[in-house]
Amino acid sequence: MSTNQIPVGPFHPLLEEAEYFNIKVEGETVVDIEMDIGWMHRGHEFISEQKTFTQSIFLVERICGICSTSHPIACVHAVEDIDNIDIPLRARYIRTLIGELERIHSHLLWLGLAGHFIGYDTLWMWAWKYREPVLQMFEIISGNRNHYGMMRVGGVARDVDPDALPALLKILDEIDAKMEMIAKAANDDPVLKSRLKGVGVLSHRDAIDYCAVGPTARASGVKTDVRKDEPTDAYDLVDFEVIVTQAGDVYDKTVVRLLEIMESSKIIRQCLEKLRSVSGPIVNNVKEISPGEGIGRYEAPRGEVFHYMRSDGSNRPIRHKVRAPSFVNIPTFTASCKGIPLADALITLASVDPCYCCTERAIRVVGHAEQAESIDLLRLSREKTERIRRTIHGA
Amino acid sequence: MSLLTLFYLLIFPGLLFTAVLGLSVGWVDRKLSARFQFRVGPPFFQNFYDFIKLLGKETLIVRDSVQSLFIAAPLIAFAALVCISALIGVALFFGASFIGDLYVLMYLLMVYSVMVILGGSATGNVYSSIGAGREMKLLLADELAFILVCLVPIVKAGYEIRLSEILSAQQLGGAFIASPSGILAFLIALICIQAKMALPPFNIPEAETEIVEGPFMEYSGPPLAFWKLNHFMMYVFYPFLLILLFLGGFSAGGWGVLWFILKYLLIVVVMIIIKNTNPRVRIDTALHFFWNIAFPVSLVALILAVLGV
Amino acid sequence: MEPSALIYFLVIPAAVSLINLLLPVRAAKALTVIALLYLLVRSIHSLSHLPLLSECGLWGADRLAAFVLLFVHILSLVILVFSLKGVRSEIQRAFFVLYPLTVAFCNGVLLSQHTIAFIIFWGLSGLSLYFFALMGQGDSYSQTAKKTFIIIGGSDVFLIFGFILLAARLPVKEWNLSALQMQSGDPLYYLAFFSLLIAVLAKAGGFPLHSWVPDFSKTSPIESTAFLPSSLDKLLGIFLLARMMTAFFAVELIVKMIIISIGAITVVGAVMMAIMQPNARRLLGYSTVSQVGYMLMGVGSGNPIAFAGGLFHMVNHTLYKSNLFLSLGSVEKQTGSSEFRDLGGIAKGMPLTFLMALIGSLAISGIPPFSGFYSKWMIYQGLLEQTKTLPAGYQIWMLICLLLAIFGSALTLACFVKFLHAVFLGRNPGREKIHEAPANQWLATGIFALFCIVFGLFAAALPLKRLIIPVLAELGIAADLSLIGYYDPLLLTGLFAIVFLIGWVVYRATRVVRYDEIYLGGMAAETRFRVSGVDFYREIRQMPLLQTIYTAAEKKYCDIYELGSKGTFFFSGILQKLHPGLLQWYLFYILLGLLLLLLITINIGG
Amino acid sequence: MDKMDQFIVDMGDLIGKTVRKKKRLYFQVKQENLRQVAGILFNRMKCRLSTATATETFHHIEVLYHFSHDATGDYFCPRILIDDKKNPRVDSIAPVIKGAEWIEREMFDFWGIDFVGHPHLQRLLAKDHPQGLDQPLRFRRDR
Amino acid sequence: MGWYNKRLAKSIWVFHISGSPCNNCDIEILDLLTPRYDLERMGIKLVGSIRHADVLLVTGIFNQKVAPKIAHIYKQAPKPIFVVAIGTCPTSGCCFKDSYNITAKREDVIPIDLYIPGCPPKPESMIEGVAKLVEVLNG
Repeated sequence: MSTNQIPVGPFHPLLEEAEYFNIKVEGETVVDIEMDIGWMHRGHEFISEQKTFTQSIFLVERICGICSTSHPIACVHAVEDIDNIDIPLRARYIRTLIGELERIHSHLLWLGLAGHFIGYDTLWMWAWKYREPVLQMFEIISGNRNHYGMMRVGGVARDVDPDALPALLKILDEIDAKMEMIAKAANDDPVLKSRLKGVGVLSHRDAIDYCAVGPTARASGVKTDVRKDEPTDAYDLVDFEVIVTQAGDVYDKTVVRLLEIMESSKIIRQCLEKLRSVSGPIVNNVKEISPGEGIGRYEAPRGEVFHYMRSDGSNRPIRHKVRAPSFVNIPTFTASCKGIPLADALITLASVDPCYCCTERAIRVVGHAEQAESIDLLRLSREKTERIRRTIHGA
Repeated sequence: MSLLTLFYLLIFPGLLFTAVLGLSVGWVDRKLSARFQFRVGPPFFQNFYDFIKLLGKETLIVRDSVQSLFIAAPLIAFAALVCISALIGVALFFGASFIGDLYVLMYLLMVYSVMVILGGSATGNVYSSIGAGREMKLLLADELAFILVCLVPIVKAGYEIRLSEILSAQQLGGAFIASPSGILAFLIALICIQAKMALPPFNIPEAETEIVEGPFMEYSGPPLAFWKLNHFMMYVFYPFLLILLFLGGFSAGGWGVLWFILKYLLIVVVMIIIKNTNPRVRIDTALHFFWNIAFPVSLVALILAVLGV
Repeated sequence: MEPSALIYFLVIPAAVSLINLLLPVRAAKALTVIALLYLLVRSIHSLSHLPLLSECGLWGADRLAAFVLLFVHILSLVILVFSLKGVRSEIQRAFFVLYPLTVAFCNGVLLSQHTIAFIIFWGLSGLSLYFFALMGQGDSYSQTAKKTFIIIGGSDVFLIFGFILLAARLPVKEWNLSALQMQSGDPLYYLAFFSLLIAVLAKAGGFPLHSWVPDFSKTSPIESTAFLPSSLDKLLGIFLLARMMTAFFAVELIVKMIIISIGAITVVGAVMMAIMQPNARRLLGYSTVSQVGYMLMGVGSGNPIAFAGGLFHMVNHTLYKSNLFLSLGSVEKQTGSSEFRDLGGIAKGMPLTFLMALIGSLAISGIPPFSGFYSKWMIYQGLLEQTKTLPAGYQIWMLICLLLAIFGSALTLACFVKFLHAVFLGRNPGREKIHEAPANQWLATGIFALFCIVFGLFAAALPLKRLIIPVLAELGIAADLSLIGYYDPLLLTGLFAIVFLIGWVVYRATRVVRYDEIYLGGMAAETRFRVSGVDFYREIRQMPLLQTIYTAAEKKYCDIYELGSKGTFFFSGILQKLHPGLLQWYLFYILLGLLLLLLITINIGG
Repeated sequence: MDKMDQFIVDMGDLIGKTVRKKKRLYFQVKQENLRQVAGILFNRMKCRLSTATATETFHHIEVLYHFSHDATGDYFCPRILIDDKKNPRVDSIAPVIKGAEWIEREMFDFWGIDFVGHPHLQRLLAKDHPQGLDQPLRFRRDR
Repeated sequence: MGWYNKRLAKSIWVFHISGSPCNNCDIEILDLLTPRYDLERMGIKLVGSIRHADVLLVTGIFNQKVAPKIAHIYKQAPKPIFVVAIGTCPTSGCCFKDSYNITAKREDVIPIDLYIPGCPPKPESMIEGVAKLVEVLNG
């Protein structure tokens, strides 16, 4: 037996994003996996020092293009948590609507890519064909296919045009029919099943130990869903179920996602219905944020997005921490990839729907120091003056 | 070597015919696949454009590789495939063959795999090496069943290992596919060919999302053009071989030509359908399938053939 | 030629061996080369000037013997050229003493017409294996030597037994080999046949008596491996089998089928072991065993084409397998290892050796137009011819054997793809620059490679027409071997070359070359990213049924020697219990023995 | 008495100053008690470690752990204050919770906090970084 | 080369490099291949190995860790090779332009032939960009 090392990445067709895995194999059996991330790390420090709360929402939207509304939602939740700000009912429905639409588009995207990864291009094309109407709905609602710019502290930025509701419902009906077909096709295909069943199993214990979230955890029988655990927005007003399966293999992860699409469509339908009747403002004007700290979270398609904000009473946060779902899901590879063939390991890598853009965001919005006493401020300003003076004289 | 031989080799069933037909059928493949996926698909001349474009690109050679082997591998495979195509074509269209030509074919067909493996591993790339290993394992997997299904027509033709004998036996007693053993063998042969051409679900050696096109990943420019051409040429002679062994071959008179084209297209379309409705399997699944399922079935076909059923 | 002139084939090498004891090593090398060159010329000469067998007494040669004799000398000369440089200095003297002596013993086997002489030389040639094994390296070479000696020596007992049975059946007491004969239907027929077959299998390395070959290959000096188990022992073993099939016995169908089946099992079983080996020498050793299967199938089938194919394959095998062993020897002498995990990427440094090994590998895998394909093709063709005439049950049996044989060559290909990849291609595991082998070494492998090509391209015109068909004619099994309308390698190669040239011209006309390092998705091409080829076929090994078989094989359940030694311990345990130390027991044993002797005498006499 | 009150009572001396908000509980923990508290939260109360946040203030570097109690949606946030800003050191909780490995590695990477007892503490995002990002999220007075 | 460029314009094989984007452009690139836009009808194909590529599609701001790899991979591509930068990030740096981890000038890393701005650019504008490239190739 001799161990060989296979580099996967930074530019590998499996990974849309630049990532690097060093996979150690015997023959084709994976014995160990080393992960090296940071290729997508952008870091936002200097520009963020000038960002206000509103601007940071624009920023977090660009953490990741796929969950580009989960981060803003979690972010505004965090700000709202500082001051316990309430939002209007109509805004709550709109937020939920956008969030669930994103879930459908993200899960379909993953399904297609998973098909591509296991060499089933037809599945890829089909899934993405039916993803287009979702994007169309986004375009009708927000005017953009991907970055929607819908969130505001205290509500949403844009109203849904009441005239567009019938059109949206029609598209939704269309999607529903196709979803059932795809779910059936994916469920009934014996070859697909044989390729995915029992592959890359993440045990229940490992899912808890690695603190996995989202479909990755739910496929392993861990019932965790922010939408139910801490219902914000309209989630306590709509009826839906949390999908949990037990096996923890790639097939179960697929099933969880497929069923979640159905649930999401159910939620969207309810939201659209409510939007007909519920009227009123879409945003509460928030004047200022008092000092304090807040935690905001949201169930993104990949799992819990976590934002932590600390305010000192100015219009800028002094600390903004983001934890994306992939950040805790990716380490589970060490548990789920060992001892399986290379071909399986690679689909397992894709099965948590990893999003490295999220993982490596490291957004930290830093303003001034917390509880800075006057003496500190004085010192700081003196230091700054000194620095400027030095620069001038040095030049 | 007479002029006629050269004509056979270079023009009609050989080089020119195979290449042009192969690239065109390659278009059928791409177009049909696109239609399966609700897409429009490429224009008819796309494969020709691709080929010509690749000829004009730079050839990158890995500095530490065995360069001569790296360059020669696609050309040798090309030559071997043209020879195979000429052999099959001459037997199919002109009824000319020699004793034991099916053995020669079987072994020549291995040349393609050998060249894929040697060309790939000449570079020392890890992906190519893994791809080479997979190519060999896949060859081992399908070879066992493929030999058996090739023996079936031989047995049915009265233990004559000669393509023209197999043809004439079918012209006398009807196509072999009309018997139970024939139809079993034909089905297995179809799947074996899917594996031999490394089409999905058996595109394991060149799995793009796993090992980055495997043995072909280091190729660029003209050598890559030849690999692409090689791949498309296989679309020509494998169906021809199947027609020859099981479907009664070719007759020029009357509706014969049309009938032949129909048979050919039928096989190609079935292959494309299989290709587009299956995910890629793992190499151990492929081994399991061919050794534990296809092999016993084809053994049954052979026994039936010996018993005259 | 006078029959007595044949004695030179014995006397000269034996004398050279004695003189080599005293001479300085350089002179000994020179002397051996000259002597073998002379003998080669003589053996070529003897092809066309055979003495009439009827005139021969103790020494004689028919065409078969002369044919084998020729290749014995070709092989021993070329391998000697290889051995001129690079044999370890501490064993050099012993090597050059033993080398001509072994040639003498082999010649003795081929040329003796007297049964006792045959047996003696046969045994002596086995003994020289033991001495070569003792020159080995590694921690287990003495064990290997013991194992080899016991298996070969043990099979000699069967040889003697078989010959005694044969001789006992003669109406007149006669020890001349050519007189030995046995008809089917004889009560001792099977006993005699299979006794001799055991000797053949042990010598040639067929299943189930093969297990000494891989071990011998692993530890012994590589020149001796190329010299004995892969070439001379094959020649001798198959020579005896051919004699058995044509002269000693009138072979029954069922016996033929058994030999063919043993052949088929040997082909597939041994090569399945070969593809898993992590060591190049053991891989070649197992593949040597596997190739014996084809010869058994060819010669054992008795069909003229297959018989000719079997003989042809025997010759081809000795040529390309010696080539491969010697190429590996060159590699080993340059790099100091034969473990796959230490090798890789040395084709760049040793292009000539790589070319020879490539030709050898393609030939052994039966890739047309190299020599291995032609002989395999003949064997298959012959077997299929034979199948026509059989009843249905036998037909299926035969077809399955045929299937195993063809599949075996795909496995052989797999085996040598691994060999080529792991040794020559792939990536260098970070060792320093490797230099090409010395001229004598690649010259030797080159000669063998040339044989592979020539015997492939001109198979019908040269070896078959000149050498093998006359042999068959003399053995009296000649059929229509005109080979018209058969596969024509020359034409095929011509066509192939034309198309290749066209492709080459297109490539040359359009190419723009740039050199670059390996593309690994953006990572630098470090040497740690390599696939060593050790676990190339791990997936096959992990298949449910095969896994048990491999595990069993690795625990040596298939190794007759290990089984035997276990059995011996078992029986010696029983024997110990049978020694109670009481007089009446011993008296009883003596009585029992006498009774047995009496029975045997009565049976043979009657 | 709800879960949070119960928790405060149960912990007794182990925790320091507590701040309670709706569904959120922030409390200070002494360094030496961190592993024990984390163990209680993770193993006994079945909380999930969401993440941990490091923040630099003028006096301290503080590390705030976020434990989510999924059944009720409550958050338990132990806070560690590190006085030594030159060589910040904290006990690692990775031996207790596997999922904390990457979280701690990230803080090591960006803040230079040394997590004592971490199984393989190495840089996470800036591993093999050509410019070697040097704790970019710490205060840089010269920037 | 005019003759050859016309051939090239009919068969563009693209390789996709992501240099620290937010992922959106990459998704939209893949979207181009799927049924609604189907770039295969223009002979455009996504390939897995850089050795087969004619056009490199780059996205993102190229952080300092990935920039050397992008430069390396550009050298490994067979000439003639064209680079199309997609999105606002490679064009201007978008909202990340003051990050500590960004390469100041993308052109120093890899010579870019064509920019398609947008955050993310709509598929239609990407197709237009490709059409412009084809136009240039056709002369």
